[in-house]
Amino acid sequence: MFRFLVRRTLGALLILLIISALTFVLFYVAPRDPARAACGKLCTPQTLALVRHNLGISDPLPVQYWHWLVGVFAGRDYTGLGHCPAPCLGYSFTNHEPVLGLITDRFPTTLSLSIGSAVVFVVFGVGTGMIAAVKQGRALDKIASSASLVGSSLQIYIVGVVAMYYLSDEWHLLPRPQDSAGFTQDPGAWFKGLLLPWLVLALIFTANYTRMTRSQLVESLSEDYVRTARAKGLSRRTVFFRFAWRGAMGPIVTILGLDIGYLLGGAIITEETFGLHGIGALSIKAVRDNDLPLLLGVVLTAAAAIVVANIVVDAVYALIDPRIRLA
Amino acid sequence: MNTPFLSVRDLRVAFSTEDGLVRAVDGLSFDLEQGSTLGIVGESGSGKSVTNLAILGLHDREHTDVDGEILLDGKDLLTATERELERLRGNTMSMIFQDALASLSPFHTVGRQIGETYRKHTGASRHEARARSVEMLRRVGIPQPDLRVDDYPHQFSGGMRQRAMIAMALVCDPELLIADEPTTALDVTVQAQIMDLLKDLQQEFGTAIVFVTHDLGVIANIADDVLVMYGGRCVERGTRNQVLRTPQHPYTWGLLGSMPSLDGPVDVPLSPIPGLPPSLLNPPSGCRFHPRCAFAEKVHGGRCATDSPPLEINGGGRGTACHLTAEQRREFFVDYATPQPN
Amino acid sequence: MSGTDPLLDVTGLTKHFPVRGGFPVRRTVGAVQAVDGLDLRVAEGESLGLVGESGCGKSTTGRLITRLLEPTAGKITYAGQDITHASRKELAPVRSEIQMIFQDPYASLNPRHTVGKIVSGPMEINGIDPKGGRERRARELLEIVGLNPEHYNRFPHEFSGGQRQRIGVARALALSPRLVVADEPVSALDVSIQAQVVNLLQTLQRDLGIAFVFIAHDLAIVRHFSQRVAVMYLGRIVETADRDDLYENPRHPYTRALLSAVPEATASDTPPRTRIRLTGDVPSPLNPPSGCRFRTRCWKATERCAAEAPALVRVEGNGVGHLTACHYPEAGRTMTSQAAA
Amino acid sequence: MSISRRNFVIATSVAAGGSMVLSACSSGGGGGGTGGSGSTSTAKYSAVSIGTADDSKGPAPEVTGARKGGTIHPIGPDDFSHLDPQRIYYSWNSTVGNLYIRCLTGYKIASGGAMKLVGDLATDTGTMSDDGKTWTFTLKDGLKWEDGSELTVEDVRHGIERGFASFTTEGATYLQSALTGTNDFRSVYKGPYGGKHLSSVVTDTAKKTITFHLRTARPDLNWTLAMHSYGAVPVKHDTKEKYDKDPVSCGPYRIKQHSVDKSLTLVRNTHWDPATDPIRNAYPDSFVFEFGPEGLQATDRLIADSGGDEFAVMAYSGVPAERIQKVLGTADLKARTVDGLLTGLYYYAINCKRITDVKVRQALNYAWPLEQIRRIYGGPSAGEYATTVLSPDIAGRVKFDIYGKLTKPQGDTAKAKALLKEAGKLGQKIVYTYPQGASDAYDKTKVVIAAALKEAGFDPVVKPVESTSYYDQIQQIDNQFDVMWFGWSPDWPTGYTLLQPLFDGTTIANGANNVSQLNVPWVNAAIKKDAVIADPAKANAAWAALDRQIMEKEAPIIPETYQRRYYLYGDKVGGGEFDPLFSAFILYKLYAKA
Repeated sequence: MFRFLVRRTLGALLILLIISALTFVLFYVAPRDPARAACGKLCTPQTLALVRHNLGISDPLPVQYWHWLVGVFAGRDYTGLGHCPAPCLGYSFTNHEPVLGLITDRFPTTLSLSIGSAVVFVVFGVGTGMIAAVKQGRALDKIASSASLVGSSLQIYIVGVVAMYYLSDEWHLLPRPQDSAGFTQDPGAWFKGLLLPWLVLALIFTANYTRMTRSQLVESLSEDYVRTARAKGLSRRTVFFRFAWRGAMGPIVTILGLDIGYLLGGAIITEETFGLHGIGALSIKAVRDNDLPLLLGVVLTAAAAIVVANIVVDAVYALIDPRIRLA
Repeated sequence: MNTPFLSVRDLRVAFSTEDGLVRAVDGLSFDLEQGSTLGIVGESGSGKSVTNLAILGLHDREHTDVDGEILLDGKDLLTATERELERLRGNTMSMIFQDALASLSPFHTVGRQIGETYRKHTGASRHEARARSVEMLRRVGIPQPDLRVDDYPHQFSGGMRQRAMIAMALVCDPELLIADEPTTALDVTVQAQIMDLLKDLQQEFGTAIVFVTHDLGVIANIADDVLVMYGGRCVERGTRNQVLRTPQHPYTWGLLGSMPSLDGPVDVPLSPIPGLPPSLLNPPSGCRFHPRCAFAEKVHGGRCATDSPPLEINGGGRGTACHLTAEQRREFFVDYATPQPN
Repeated sequence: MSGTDPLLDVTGLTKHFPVRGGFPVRRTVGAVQAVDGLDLRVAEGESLGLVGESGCGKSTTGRLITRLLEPTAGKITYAGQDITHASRKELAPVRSEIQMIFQDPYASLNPRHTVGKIVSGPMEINGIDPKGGRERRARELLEIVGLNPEHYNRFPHEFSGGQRQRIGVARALALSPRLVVADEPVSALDVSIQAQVVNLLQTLQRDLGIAFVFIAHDLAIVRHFSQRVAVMYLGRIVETADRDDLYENPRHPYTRALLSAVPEATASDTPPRTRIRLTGDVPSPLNPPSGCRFRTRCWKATERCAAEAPALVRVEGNGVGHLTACHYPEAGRTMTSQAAA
Repeated sequence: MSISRRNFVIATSVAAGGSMVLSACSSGGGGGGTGGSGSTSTAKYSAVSIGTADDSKGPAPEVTGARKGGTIHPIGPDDFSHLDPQRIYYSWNSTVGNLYIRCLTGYKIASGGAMKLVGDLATDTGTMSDDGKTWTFTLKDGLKWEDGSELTVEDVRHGIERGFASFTTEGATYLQSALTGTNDFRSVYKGPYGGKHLSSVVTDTAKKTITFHLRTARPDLNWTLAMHSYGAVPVKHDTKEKYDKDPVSCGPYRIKQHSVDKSLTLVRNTHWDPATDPIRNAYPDSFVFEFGPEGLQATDRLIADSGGDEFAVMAYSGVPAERIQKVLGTADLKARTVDGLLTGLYYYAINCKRITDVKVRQALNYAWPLEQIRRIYGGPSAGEYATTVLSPDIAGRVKFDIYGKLTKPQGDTAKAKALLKEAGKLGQKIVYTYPQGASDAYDKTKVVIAAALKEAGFDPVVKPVESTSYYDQIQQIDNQFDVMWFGWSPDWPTGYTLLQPLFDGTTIANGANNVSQLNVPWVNAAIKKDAVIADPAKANAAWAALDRQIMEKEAPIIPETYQRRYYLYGDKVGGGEFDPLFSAFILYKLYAKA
């Protein structure tokens, strides 16, 4: 397992490097000039040049990228803003906040949003999937499958806004979702604050998990070793959970890992709908403000989340199914 | 005659599918004594495997209706509750399958799977169950059983997996073992080893065995009595020698004629049974073999196509379901079967 | 064995599949020695049986002969032309003369093509237009293999296993080949259907004079079909001879053990043949035993067997063309043959 | 916000205005004509004056019914981009700047919007000499920083000198150019960190005076000094680039906590002495800004008025079009609304280098369909027709309507066609452009514009430009456009800040704001002459006259609208007033009801 992790981590670093270079190039392809924003109303060419110098974007592209790279690995000194320690992702063009600080400050919101909604769609999705599989073909199966299908076709920004309007504003059942109450200080408020976004975000994923769980369980229930287990006299319940469920778990864990990796990159629509300040909201700001360091930071966070999710998923899959040998 | 250990009376198994009712087993009866082996032979679609699953009650109740009678030690399994069946399965009666790799769980070690059955029926501790598993693995001839007990099925070779499955089936010393084509997927040398193993275990444990296969050679080697199935029905029964040396039913002749032998004449072509196996959705009327039977028109009044011949059983359990008279059978058998030595 | 030039002449045929792994860089760490120095000859119109247990390399040999796989070493000569490393272009003329029949009737036919297209496929690919058109030729072929020509526009899923195998045979005959490699053509079929296909192949060989390499694990069927038989064990031929010599006078311990393990349907009251039971399983081709590869399961193996691999030669007491690769070949004839004499 | 003040004001209100629902009839109650429906009197901004030394004495006049205590929650879409005074130029940053920054002068805003320039840190609005080339101010007593240390003239000078540093590129540049006589002022002086002071600024700590010696006469310098870009900064606590994170307050509130893009909390600055401050009241104990909700979200929360939003106010994102009718139509919501005209003017600049014939430019003015355009923006509630360059909030602005746009807002195509025939320019090709993607309103207005131009005998060609690179393209002097949608807002309410940047021929350059590239000798001379008129009243009258002459003789632009914006506040909030200068709430007048 260790060798597998080492090899895959090296691969991951390479991927992140390539993505960062690509983002750099793509940023400068766009016709907009980041310096104009900080140049004030009467923007004389001299001021513009000074701003470019301050932002460090007056050097040629490769030099800029090299400085950025050195910053990431060895830290970097900025005139006036002082030294930025080793994993230094630079300072945001607009508010000169350290990008790493912005991301670590926003990540807990995205993390709690992703994990929370993951719990919801796993419980509901897999739950209904199991019921549908056990009660295959009968009414309950049809209801469970179609209900989750309807759920997933709704759009966050409609359901979210309507839900928020009624649940928070009209009936005051739930407080307005906001991420200010950190988990540690006040878990109660944190939970109530994020309950609505969890439910709404989970809506989309539930159907996938219902359908997938149902088909995986139906398939593994028809496996020979399940029949052997019953031939050994084990009860239906034991057979279901110890054998059929174990067989179905592999693919579900894989998809779950990838989905969480995707969510950790920032659920932009959900964060916007509920006014949550997660990585998603940060990425919108980065794009709108032409903020290269912040953009790089956000893109790399999302990419890292997905790449790590992939590695974890492969490792977990090998734990579930002994037949798989990690290269 | 004391009551037979296992007796199946007029067993019918039918599946409801989208295209209609599939009558896989259509009135099958047989008995099995303690310590003896009944060979059930038949081609695919003859209903042999369905019978096994019916005995263990493993059919899906919604889509299958099973009726008739299956008495195990006097107790009718068809009316037993699921809980009662669970107590019997793996304890009093157990089953081994053709493809051991698919039939053993890939997620659990061999030792755990064997121990599981033992613990379920004897309430033994995990430690005792493990010791029992090692013991059983040694008994079925697996080298270094104390090491291999912690291996997974995919780490075993074909032959060893089959042995592990047998160990699992016999761990609670069952009185009845149902074997569904256990050697078909094995190479001939390994197949021989497994058959020897089953015969030794039968002597040692006195287990009654129902051995299902399509290979008459395997039947000849292991079965005491033989039952030939075609289209969900029994067409011929008797002891091994009776059925193999003096077969009465044209289908049995056809099977024997289709098999090349190691020392028979070579230049004479095989005499196969023409046509295709019967469809179970709308089986042929009357005797289900009549469309492929070379002697159907020999029976006057074309009764083969109209009414299905009953299985007449004489005293010794010998029986055939065919309208041909005994005289006609003797005469046709002689010129049909190629000259068989001895 | 006819003295004339053999249709197919294979010497030292070897195929090793590389096994990759290792850390941190993936490289070849071993090789599965599927076929390891095979010599065999097939004359025009002759049928050679290739028999052995799973993992002995018989299917790989079949794929090497039809050049679906490229050999690691050795030479394959077909009708005087060396096709060992021939490129696709060079193989073209030869390709139409060597055809193959596969084991699984369900997987070897394209479910989306009609029977007609399947059978006339080879003609299209090789651009051959028989007189009277391809369709007529295809219908003719269906008739030859015992199928109703009206089935021309039907799809494979509408046929039984046996019928599909016949379609496979018809496809193989489309280009009137001189050599057909049949890889376990009947082992997936029921006994009665099996016999029908074996009879069909026999009549085709007799009438069309096609040379066959008949690969199977069922010794009885191989005996029935082939004039000469080669027994393989772990990538090597341990014994090859004419049919009667091999079945009645097997000299190699493995052949003897194989024959004794086959369950015979002709139950006779006389005591069964000398029962030889091999212990253990076929070793892994990743690192086969040194010297004679059968030594780990042979009851009379000695140090010499481990040190020196026995050559495939005509040992003393063998008929013409009867070659055995064993330092201590078995003596005398088998029980059955004595009884028959 | 990242885009410059001008774009910002335009972009946001465009977003607000632009996405107005195309309501056929004029919205809300109230008659048609110029009187905006439901708007209070339109003339309320004409009163801009200069206050006396007495006006400059604190404390600020009490807001009737106000009470101390409580917390106000402004909700805005985005965090403040800068808190360092020398880097504040956007009005969004100025709304919070009012609470902790003080400059030499400031505006005392009476209820109803009348603005009076008074001395803030200075005892009065300063004394001008040498025809506007020299200005002197005296500091009041009792001015303290939040840590209790005394605010001296050195701190005021330090604020001015920081405007030259390399990191304050976002701030205003008027004073720096006036002191050094060149726009490239950083090449003359590099900021206070080199140990050298700016020779043209003389301070006398004993007498608490500070004197500015300008290279060019600037009679309206005291207005310029009211900009937050020239706020004082304590020499001892100047952390240079880091000052932007945690500025030191000399105003009624100080910054307690700031979590970027999420929230900003200000609490009372105990060392601020109300007696020294004629402008700011300080009723609430604290302000807690919440960043994130966009216009629609913030409006809905204010409408719901629950869960703590009773103390909230909309900060800088106005009520969007979708909610205008609901807000103006419901009595209790309307009672919690403040509205006003945005500073500045929206217009269509005519490229005088390509359209050289004045008659054609006048024909364009006649033909332009203002009524149809305003209807697309949402009718009268969206704002008023513009007919002059100077916007209503400019001191001394005189309203005139040369091209009869108020009588015939739908456009007089017949007169336009006649003019074209007269000039022999029938079928004149006109290339019209606007920012595409900023809002869908312009995709609709282009249709009515093209129709009107065709009817008037022009050959209109519409070529929209992607909104994010719109300004880069139309500010190229060799662009291929004839008529360009544009907008401009002044930095302080005098004629100079509109006419000079838009029509001074000498400023024409790539990236400059004289987009119509008007370069007429008599106009350039008039601007130079009016800029140095010392007496404010005379100067204002001169600017108003120039406004009329330019529109009459040159018609370089087609004025469109003065946009109106609406803000909602919670029902527990009192003292809501519309700030004519920064188009938002005047935070320091708000109070929290019991």
